Amino acid sequence: MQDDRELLLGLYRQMVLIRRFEEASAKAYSQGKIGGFLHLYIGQEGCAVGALAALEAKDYVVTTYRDHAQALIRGTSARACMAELFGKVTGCSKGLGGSMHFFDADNHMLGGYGIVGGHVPIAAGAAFASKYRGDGGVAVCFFGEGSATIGAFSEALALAALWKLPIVFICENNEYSMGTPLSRSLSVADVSQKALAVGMERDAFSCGDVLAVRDRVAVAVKRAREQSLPTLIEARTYRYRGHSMSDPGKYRTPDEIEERKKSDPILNAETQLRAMGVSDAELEKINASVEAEVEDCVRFAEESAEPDESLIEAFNYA
Amino acid sequence: MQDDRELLLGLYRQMVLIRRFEEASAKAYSQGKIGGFLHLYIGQEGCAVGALAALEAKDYVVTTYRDHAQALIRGTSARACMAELFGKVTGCSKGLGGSMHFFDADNHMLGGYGIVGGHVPIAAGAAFASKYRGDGGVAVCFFGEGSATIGAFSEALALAALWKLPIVFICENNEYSMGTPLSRSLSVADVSQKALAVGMERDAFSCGDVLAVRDRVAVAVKRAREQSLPTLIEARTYRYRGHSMSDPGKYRTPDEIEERKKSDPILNAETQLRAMGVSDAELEKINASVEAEVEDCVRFAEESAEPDESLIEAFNYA
Amino acid sequence: MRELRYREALREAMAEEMERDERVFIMGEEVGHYQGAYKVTEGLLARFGERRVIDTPIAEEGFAGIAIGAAMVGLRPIVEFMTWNFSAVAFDQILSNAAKLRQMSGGQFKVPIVFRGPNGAAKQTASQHSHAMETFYAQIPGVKVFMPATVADAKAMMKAAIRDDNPVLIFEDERLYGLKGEVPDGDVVAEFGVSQVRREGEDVTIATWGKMLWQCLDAAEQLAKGGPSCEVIDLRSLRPMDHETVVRSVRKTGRLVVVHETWPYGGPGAELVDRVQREAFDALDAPVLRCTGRDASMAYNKKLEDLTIPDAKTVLAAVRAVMSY
Amino acid sequence: MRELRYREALREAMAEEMERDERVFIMGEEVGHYQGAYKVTEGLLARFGERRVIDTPIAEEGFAGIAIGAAMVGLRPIVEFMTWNFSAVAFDQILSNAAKLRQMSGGQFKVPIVFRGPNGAAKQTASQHSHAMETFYAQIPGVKVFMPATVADAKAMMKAAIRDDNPVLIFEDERLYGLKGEVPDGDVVAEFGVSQVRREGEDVTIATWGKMLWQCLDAAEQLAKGGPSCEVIDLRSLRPMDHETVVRSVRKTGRLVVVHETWPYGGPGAELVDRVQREAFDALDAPVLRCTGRDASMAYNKKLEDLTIPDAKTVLAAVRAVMSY
Ligand SMILES: Cc1ncc(C[n+]2csc(CCOP(=O)(O)OP(=O)(O)O)c2C)c(N)n1
Ligand SMILES: Cc1ncc(C[n+]2csc(CCOP(=O)(O)OP(=O)(O)O)c2C)c(N)n1
Ligand SMILES: [Mg+2]
Ligand SMILES: [Mg+2]
Repeated sequence: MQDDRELLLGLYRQMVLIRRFEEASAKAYSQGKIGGFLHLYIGQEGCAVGALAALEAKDYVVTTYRDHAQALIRGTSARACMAELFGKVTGCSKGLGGSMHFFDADNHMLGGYGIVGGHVPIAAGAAFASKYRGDGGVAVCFFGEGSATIGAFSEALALAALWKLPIVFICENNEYSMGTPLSRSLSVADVSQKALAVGMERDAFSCGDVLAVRDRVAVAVKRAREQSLPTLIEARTYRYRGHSMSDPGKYRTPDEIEERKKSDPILNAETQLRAMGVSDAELEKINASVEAEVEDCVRFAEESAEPDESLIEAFNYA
Repeated sequence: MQDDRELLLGLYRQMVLIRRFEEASAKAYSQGKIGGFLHLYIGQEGCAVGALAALEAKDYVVTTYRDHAQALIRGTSARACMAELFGKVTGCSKGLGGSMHFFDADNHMLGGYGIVGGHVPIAAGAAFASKYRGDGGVAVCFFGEGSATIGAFSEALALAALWKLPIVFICENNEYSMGTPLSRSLSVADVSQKALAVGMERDAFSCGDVLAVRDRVAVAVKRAREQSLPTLIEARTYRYRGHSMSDPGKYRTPDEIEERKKSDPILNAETQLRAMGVSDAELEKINASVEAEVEDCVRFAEESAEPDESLIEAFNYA
Repeated sequence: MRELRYREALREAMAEEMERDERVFIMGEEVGHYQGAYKVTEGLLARFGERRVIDTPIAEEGFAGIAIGAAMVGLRPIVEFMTWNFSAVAFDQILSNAAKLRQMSGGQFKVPIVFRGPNGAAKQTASQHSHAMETFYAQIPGVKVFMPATVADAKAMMKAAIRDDNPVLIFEDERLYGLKGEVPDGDVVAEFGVSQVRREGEDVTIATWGKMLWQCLDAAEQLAKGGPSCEVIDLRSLRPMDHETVVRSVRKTGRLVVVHETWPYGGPGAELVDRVQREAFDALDAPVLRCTGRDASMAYNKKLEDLTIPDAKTVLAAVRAVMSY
Repeated sequence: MRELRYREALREAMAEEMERDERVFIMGEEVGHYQGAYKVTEGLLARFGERRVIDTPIAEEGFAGIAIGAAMVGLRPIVEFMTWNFSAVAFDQILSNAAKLRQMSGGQFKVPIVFRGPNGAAKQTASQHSHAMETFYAQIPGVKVFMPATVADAKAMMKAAIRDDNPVLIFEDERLYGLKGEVPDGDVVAEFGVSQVRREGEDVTIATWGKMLWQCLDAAEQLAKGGPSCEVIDLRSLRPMDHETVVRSVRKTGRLVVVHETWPYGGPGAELVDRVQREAFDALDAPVLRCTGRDASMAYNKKLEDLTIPDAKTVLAAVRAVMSY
């Protein structure tokens, strides 16, 4: 129980950090300090935080353009993340990648990718490498439910199943692919059914309870690590914001959003923590430390230097 | 019964024509009269002949590079087919397409394609057009079991399921993809399981009995025509020859081939026809007429003119 | 003459052609209910219904192929790529099917289809979302390529593309969607392979296409006060490409700068240089110079992005270089 | 010096590098049990086992991506495309991932990977199987491109590609696999971006790459008796491309013909013309001419196929044309 308490406190802090970080980035975006696309994870925090809690440092993470959470969880500093959004050279991709392309080699964060589905084989490749080397590593790949129709996804799934790669595919089913609801992109009710086509293990659950997410993903991670077998998971979740900052999100009703907010993973975790005896003061302390961290990272990002012109060509070749 | 007898006689003739035609083409290939790739359908005749017997003239057919059978069945003359193999301007693609690219617009043969899986969306497009126009047409798409891992196939499947297109996907599972046996390309036992990923109707059967093939495909065609619903079929079959003429086929034992020949669709049909009271003389007459047709088409191909140099650019634009 | 925005001109052309011809329909991601990711198709769903304005799942290879199949049997699809970057996953469909079907069927099938969408950089969308993809596609025999730089062209080219019996690729530009310009009344349909002199000049020719036209005109304007007099040519159609207009201009000016956003290596830019040095060899007083995007993937940082693609300043530098030869 | 066949040279290089470096492995369709569709990988499965010689299902986009991911985390994959035509379905992986990963990660990741396979026409394989795909790939910053025309280069380039920390694309040629040639002893590793004069001459320079080298040498030989004296340059590496060697040669000869199999529009051929007219403007006595594949999809018929790609005869015609200018 004490273990769970400490664990949940940690996961709670991660979720709050992601949310505050992204709220700050939304603000900076509206101030014109961040450009390009900015896709927020707000509402979905339970998914990545729970899932990555099941990993070890040697494991690999690959995700989409909606990638801030994964980097922060893996250990990329809020400073490096915010600086990246600001396009500064102190950013986790030196200001070259931007919101969609957070990378952190040290923390085995293999990046955020902008081509829907194109990153899924890459994650399978990391799993392949772990198996090739026999290092016991596992790869986790996140993608949206809108990606479940694209070829790269199904090819990666087929190869992972055939070659028994140690990977966990996690579909972040947030019900929408831009403005397209599930019903218009998917001919089956549940993305995990894609596993049936390749004889892969599967699971499906909601992400309101971050500990439960951790536990369910841990089963798949164990299967990968110990039996070198892949799993396809559908993690049901919801994004409170538009697809990206430029999406007004008119395709959803306020009612729907309010309804979904009732299973907010952060609120849920607070309730659980209180039930475990955590005091308001303790929670406030966490929130205050997160706020300080976020304020600090914004300041750091503002004050950091831009990448030099020489970086335009510097990294095109090794 | 009389109906079945007439029907089977017709299908028998088609199967014999395909086999003799391809034997003649193999000979011409070894004489250097045919170039490029030559993929033979010998052994698999029950599949295309049975399947296409379930179609109407307005329906569309799309297939792979292993496409001679489909063209012959749809009504392209043996002359136009053989001339195409010989690269003559009298060929069904004017000698520009060759063995892998038989086309016949009049007979709604939308072609043989060389990129594995790349033709599957095209077939779905023909089905889409029939639905768009409401003309009651159905598309049938053939592909090998080796194509079941490629993205274009799964995208076409997903879209056909989502949009309820009138199409029948027929996987010609001949156990090998070039030298790769099923076990090394597929993580499930049965290609029709791919339908589970998209909630599509499916079926699976062997092709030794051409009438049975016709009946099973007819169910799917009816589903497409009347309910505008797609079906994925795994049609189990076997090719007696190598992947193409340049493949010595060392990956299979003679025993395996002999074993498979026991369910030869032509032999089977002969047995059935005899049981229906067809005399040896009648069968011989058919065989003789096929042989004459094949001899004639080879002569025609030999004597036909080559395409003029002007055809190099003539058809790049309409 | 009415004034429209570039995106409205595209939309109006599609709507008019859909009215004219029942076989024309549009498919792509978010083209319907969402009204288009960049609002090019706004209102079309309400007007033409779900049968003809079709929202697709994310499956570019699949729906590009479906459109090709539909075109083979008589329909006239317009396929929107949300951006041309995403066409890379449908590359094989365009290269191996759309471009080849007519030829490999011995002329039996036509593929009347339009592939369209925004192309090139678009304000810090970074490495994977900033390709100027015409550099690949213009090379393929069997397709035609339009690059509308003006509002009038947006409309006239879209109409031409829809009516053409071949696969036509239209490379639009997100940074132009809001551009206002005059559109002639009536049924104006662009010709393929006709470049246009957008500004007359005497001393140097600048040839370009797409959005870069505006950078070139800007540079020419700046030079008007005292600098060399620039003739600016908009290629408009990259395949077929009308280099003759450029050759004619070079016979007058003796100098040529080719300006484009896409990478420096190969592509339509090098192709134009090749043709002009061949056909205007004696007329050239200096080598043809190019002012291009840098040979690098696109950085997110705004300053670096701006430095990666040509602007009036780099065009000016290239003009000065060619003049000082 | 030993004599090997081109395919053996490729194989020997792969085997030597696999011996040297445990991280090197090869994957592709039929590379193992079948011994390679064109027998390039013959014997490697027996020698290195299934862990390092991996037969893949038909899923180019999937296994290209898997190789990229594996390369990011430290392995050094060799990916065989059964032919480069099929890489079109993996185009996005090469364009958007392999070529960009280092840049978009701010230099954190390397992608040491070799993509290889036969390229170009191959005796009547017709429309969809005859592309000379280097025309697309050489344009992409972030990749390197080798085109070995000789047996020695086949080996030395393969070794260089495997040892390089970038994605390297090797365009082989089915029509060269059986070619015999000398291979120097020892660990010879090719340099990137070094063209080579394959035959010296005085009157005209012919620059080419890949299989066309042999057609050019043939034409030069034919001209040796009485015709103009041709200097033949093999570009070898298309990205980076060493045009300086060509420029130097043109300073001597004053004339240049660029010969390549791929389509006439754009690509490395136009790129070379662009660079040479720029850097050898004053040295050129005639425009640079090109002798290229025709602007058309490939016909199956042998006569038409032969007419579609350059041969000694069309090279000769181009040389005569440039001489008579
Ligand atoms: C191949 C490709 N096609 C289209 C796009 C444009 N696009 C970016 S995100 C997106 C929606 C993805 O939805 P989903 O997979 O559900 O992920 P979510 O954004 O909901 O997390 C689309 C269509 C793209 N990036 N790549
Ligand atoms: C995308 C692509 N990759 C590879 C190939 C090379 N290739 C041609 S046929 C073939 C095997 C296909 O096997 P299968 O699908 O089972 O069909 P079958 O030949 O058995 O009828 C391969 C690998 C190709 N044509 N296209
Ligand atoms: Mg989603
Ligand atoms: Mg097969």
